[in-house]
Amino acid sequence: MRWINRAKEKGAKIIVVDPRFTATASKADLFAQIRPGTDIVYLGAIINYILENKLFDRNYVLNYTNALLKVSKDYKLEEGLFSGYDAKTRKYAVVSWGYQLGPDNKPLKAESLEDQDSVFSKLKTHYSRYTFETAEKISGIPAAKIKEIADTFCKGKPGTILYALGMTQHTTATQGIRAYAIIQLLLGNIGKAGGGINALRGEPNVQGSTDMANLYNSLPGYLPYPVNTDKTMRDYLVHNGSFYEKHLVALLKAWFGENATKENDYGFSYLPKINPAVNGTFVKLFDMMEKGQVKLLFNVGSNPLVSQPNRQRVRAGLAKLDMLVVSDLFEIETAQFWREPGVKTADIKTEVIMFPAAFVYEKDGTLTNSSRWIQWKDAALKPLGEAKPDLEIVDALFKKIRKLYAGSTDVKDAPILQARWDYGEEPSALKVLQELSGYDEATGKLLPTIADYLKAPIGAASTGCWIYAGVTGNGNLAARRKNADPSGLGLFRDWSFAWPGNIRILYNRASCDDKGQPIDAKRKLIWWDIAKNVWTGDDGADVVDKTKGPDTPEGKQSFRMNPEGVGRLFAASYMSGMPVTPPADGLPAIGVRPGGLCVDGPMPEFYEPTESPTTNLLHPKVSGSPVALVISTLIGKSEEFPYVLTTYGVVEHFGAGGVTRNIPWLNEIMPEPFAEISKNLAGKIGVKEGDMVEVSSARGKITVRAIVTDRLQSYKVNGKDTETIGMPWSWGFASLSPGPSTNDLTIATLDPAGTPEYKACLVNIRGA
Amino acid sequence: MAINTQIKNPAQKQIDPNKVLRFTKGERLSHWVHAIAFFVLLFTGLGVLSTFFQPAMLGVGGIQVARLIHRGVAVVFVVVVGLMFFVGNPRYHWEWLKSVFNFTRADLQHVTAFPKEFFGAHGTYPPQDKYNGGEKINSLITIFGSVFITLSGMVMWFATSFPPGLVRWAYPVHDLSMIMMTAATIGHMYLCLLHPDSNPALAGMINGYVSTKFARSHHAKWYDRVKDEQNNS
Amino acid sequence: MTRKMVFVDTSKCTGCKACDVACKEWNELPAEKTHLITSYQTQKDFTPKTWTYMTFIEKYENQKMNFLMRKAQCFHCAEAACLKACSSNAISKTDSGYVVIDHDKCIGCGYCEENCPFGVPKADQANKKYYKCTGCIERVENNLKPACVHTCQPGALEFGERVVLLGQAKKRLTEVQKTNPKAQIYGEKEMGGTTFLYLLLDRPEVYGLPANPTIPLSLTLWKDVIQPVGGIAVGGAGAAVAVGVLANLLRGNYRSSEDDSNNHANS
Amino acid sequence: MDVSRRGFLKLSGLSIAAFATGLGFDPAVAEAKGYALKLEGSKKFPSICHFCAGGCGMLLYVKEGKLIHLEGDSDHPTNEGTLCPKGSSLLSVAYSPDRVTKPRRRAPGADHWEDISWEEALDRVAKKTKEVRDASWKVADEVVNAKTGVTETFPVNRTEGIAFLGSAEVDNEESYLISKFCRVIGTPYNEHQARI
Repeated sequence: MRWINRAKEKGAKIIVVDPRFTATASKADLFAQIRPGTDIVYLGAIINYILENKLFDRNYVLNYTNALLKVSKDYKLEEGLFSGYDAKTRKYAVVSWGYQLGPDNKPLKAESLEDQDSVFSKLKTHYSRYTFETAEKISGIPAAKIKEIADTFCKGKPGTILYALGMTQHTTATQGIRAYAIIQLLLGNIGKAGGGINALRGEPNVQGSTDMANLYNSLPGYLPYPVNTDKTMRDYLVHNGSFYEKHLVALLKAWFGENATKENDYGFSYLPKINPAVNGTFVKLFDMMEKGQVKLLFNVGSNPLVSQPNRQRVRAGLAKLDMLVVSDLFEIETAQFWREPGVKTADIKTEVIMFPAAFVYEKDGTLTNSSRWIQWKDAALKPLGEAKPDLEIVDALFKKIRKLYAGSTDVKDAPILQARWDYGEEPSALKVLQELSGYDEATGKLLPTIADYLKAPIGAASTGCWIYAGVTGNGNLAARRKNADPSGLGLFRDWSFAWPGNIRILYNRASCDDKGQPIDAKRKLIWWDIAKNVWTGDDGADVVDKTKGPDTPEGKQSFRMNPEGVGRLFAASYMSGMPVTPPADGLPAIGVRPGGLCVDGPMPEFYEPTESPTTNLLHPKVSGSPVALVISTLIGKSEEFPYVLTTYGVVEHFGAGGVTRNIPWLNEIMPEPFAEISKNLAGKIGVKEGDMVEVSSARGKITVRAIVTDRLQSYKVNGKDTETIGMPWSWGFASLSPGPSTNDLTIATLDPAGTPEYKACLVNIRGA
Repeated sequence: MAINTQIKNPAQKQIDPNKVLRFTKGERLSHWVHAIAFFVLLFTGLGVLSTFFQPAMLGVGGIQVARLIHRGVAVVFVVVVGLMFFVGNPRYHWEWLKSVFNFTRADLQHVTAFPKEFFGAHGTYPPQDKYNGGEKINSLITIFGSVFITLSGMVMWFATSFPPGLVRWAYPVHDLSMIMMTAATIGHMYLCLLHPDSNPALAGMINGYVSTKFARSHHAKWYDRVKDEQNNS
Repeated sequence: MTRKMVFVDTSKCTGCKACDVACKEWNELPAEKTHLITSYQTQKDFTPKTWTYMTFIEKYENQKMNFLMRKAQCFHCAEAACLKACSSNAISKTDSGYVVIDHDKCIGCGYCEENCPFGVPKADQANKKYYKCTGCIERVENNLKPACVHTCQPGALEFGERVVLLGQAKKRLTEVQKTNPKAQIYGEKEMGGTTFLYLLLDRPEVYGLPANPTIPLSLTLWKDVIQPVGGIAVGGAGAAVAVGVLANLLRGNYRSSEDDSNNHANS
Repeated sequence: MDVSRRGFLKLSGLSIAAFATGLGFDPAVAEAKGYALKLEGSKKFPSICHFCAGGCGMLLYVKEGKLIHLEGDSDHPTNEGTLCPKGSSLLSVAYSPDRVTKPRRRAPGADHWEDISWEEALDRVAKKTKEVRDASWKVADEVVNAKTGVTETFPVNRTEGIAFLGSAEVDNEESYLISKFCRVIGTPYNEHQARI
């Protein structure tokens, strides 16, 4: 709010769209109460309005997006289903979502936006169904209000969008953000100071841990994860493009050192391969436990027994483990699931080991924030008692395991024995960070910058995470503390280090015109220095090559990480660099770079949440997302559970409350969970502020205090009166402030990326 | 022949003609309880009221002890004296009350003449009853002071049970009552201890009897009435 | 030190309660047991261990939600009723404008709490002493911002020279009044000008604040009339006694008191 | 009930005759007394807040090895010294009596924890890791070729029995080491909060 308030003082308009009137909403110029899970429909209406009224930035759309590229003739959307749908697997074959390719295997470009095959036309047709009136009927936001939002946002350029889990915890999670991206690309708000789409991410190092790929389907630096059919690195490159070769080899060098050689395919076979048919995402892992597949679970700094949707599944899964290993500061609910009130402790045969973890200020290391700033901090205190940093725990554990395998000649044990693992007797965080920063493998010296890494021949350099290359190349840049901001744009380039290559605003090439000069003189980020023939500026230039001018193909690319080099209004399936003639040796051809795919559609389409009080007005037959993965077995109907529940955090507590519920000061200012209901609903069920209410879903019920408020209003959906109930979810049975867990109620149903729909399910409520 | 106002059957007691019974045991008890309690309350109360007196509170074990004493003695101050109006032989208490509220012309004349008396000269006023005008005023100050200091004290003690506006007013009322009573007490003590003319009255509050001479000279109306009653019985 | 001021701009406050926590952290105050009272409010009043807390008022008018959040703490009045009421000179005012309680002197009489128009000071039942916001006087005297101001992330709290900040507050008011016509400054003149000065989005009564806070009449009457006049009265009585004794002495009454009384009675 | 300011001034005028009995009201103004700052003599450590991903700077004041105060880092461009309520409360984690300070073990079926040594804790986990890894080792997947319909065998080098949740709550170096640890021992099932 600090920066929002400041922007407001400088004349910015603040728009808040939320299922309830929040503290943030109280500072907004415009507030709209939305039915949870219907963002795409009102955003679609805004896209439609922009297109119909030509409010888009024409130059930007033409030059910096794929608006002109021609979409495959096979692409279709019928009755809510995109072409290529397989009802049996509930998955799409994405071939038809491609471009029409020319003989050079490059996409064909239309002459004008009006071309019927152009991305732009597809977009226009797609969203022509999204009128303000339809959006009102579905979302509950009055049509006039949506128009007001659209007008305000289109006028106030550059405009930025801040979002958090309210947008992503839906079965249409990715598509909601894609809708933002389309709006911002149309308005020319990406790559500019004051523009962009900003994820207000939740965890202290969620950016870093995503970069480090604590995710089953990626490797550090966003490298695609090898699948079972990738017998060799070449197979992997066929799937994923040659772009990743250098980075994967550098990673294998960091992991296996001199044991990763060209001869042994850089140890590619050491990597465990995933089965793409198996969904190994967070929520699904508990099914693997319940089915007896996973026997040993490590749980570091997370509290799934409180945080998982339909959390009864978590308890069932944990009880089937041989061993649960927990590392945390406090004795969180997950660590003591075996003594949750109501469970039969003696029947639970899971052995539990709990490691006392050191806290953030008790250890050296870096955290990466939402702006990709890698920030170093020194340990200020010794760990409390016998607590140890997780770095030491993992290090000690690995060394012990390696000892257990010492002397084994079994092929399966080779990765353990061959791994490069040398961070000292007592592991040093700096040494690990240096591994991320990257070495010249020949000399054993740190590579100074990411440019040096990129210049090095394949196999000559190592880095544990290529996007972090150079972070300690010239000293520990993450520890820099110069807070000067000469540009006045909040870049702070001498404060810590932003990946990649200390670029603060990504895609900043799009802030320049075709001559490479800043479009907005007040917000100059980078420019082409004609005299010196180089991209320069207040920010690091996000260009392919700093010496390639705006008149070169490389210098034109505003979105260099996309295979088209431009922003993608339509997320086409496309691999750049496919050779015109197939390789002479008969092997499959290798392209350069694939476009990022949204497996639930190339353009956002509105689908109702899995549990919804109504059917989809756009296509009643395909009401919910056709590719959502519904895990919960108990699904509620609106006749029995007529109200929409949306869940969220509170400012006073954090996540599953494992830390904050053990801080008395925070328990004092937010002592208990609650249910926020409208005065209408309160009157209907006969409760008043402060009364206890029982909220129930098909999966469970809990009793909490009611907050009866005008901040939630009844609204109409398809002409039917509807109510939203809001509940925070940060409580569990343990800690200094125990309380019922809202995730007893929520539904486990996932978007294709594995994000559960915490934000919308059906419930009933009565006085307790 | 002593005059006994207490015992209806005087024949049973030997009467000393040189003294007259002015205050019964009950009256004396309530006076002294009231007086001692007042001084304790004044002393401890001043400790709370003013930094000037705070060091003195060390004598009773500190200011918090003084506050406790203040409250404890306040109960004695109110309850014991109050009870005297109802237990034992309360007739004289009620007569005293009746008498002080019956402020006559003679009382007024006494009061007007009193300043002269006060400074050792001679004032002229008609014969006075058992309580002269000055005593009546002293009594009235005591009565009203006690009532107000009690009521305001209760409000202060149980401040949370009363609206803040009332509590705020209780402080000046309590303080004002104290000031009036203290001023009256100073005069009262002077008259009974240091004022040569009034000084003999002190005996009446100690053993109950005043000299017939004093009674005749200062409270002639009363003396005459008592004598009549005596003679008629 | 010159007069300081904390500007509490409720138009920027988001009710996050960080000020509450920072206050407790700096002043080493323990947490207390609470529950939700109304909206997101969990603390009803000041306590000896809660010197600042957040109040929440929801006012829904003409389909518009006014979600009013206000940080409550001692106002540090220029004309402080508590200071005036204090019986033991335990409360004093610094040049910088802070009203502080000296706990070595406080005897727990409670006059401060009852006379404060905002009911700020609260007694610790264990040691019978009164506690309230110190304004982080030791931070301020050492050129640091008060803990609450330091931590306020939406920028609703600002600390500085009173003359400067007051001007800024008025400028801000003009801006805020464009969207909130009822907005007003509270504390410029009230109680002689308070050190914690508010920009409120609605009338003070809506926030549960007195519209026109003053030193209670009872207190003025007590401290400025009754006590001095009473002092004169008691002193006068004492003086009269002294003169009386002297007069009697001069008249030789003590030597012949019996005769005098006889004479007198005869007169 | 209350008097206006003007009334107050008028009434104040009456107080000039205050009598020196100690009852008079003495308007005290504190003499500039030295306010000692508890931070004196402490060392400042900048750190990063451990709640959301904003990455606000914290400043820790450490005196004789003890954390005595924690506040926002005024030099930090993101938060300029400010902290939310959660960040403001982080001092209390340092010495919380509720922290786990020793490794502990809950035996199968037991209803209580027992403290164990680090050595024993790590040994137990390492042995269990080896046991589960060896028992659940998957050498190859069988995949049906979509074009030919033929079932082919592909080496996968994977343990099916171990999963690792973590973590967005630890430092990059730790996250990375967890990532590396999992893949080196053969488990791809490393997930964390970013997913949800």
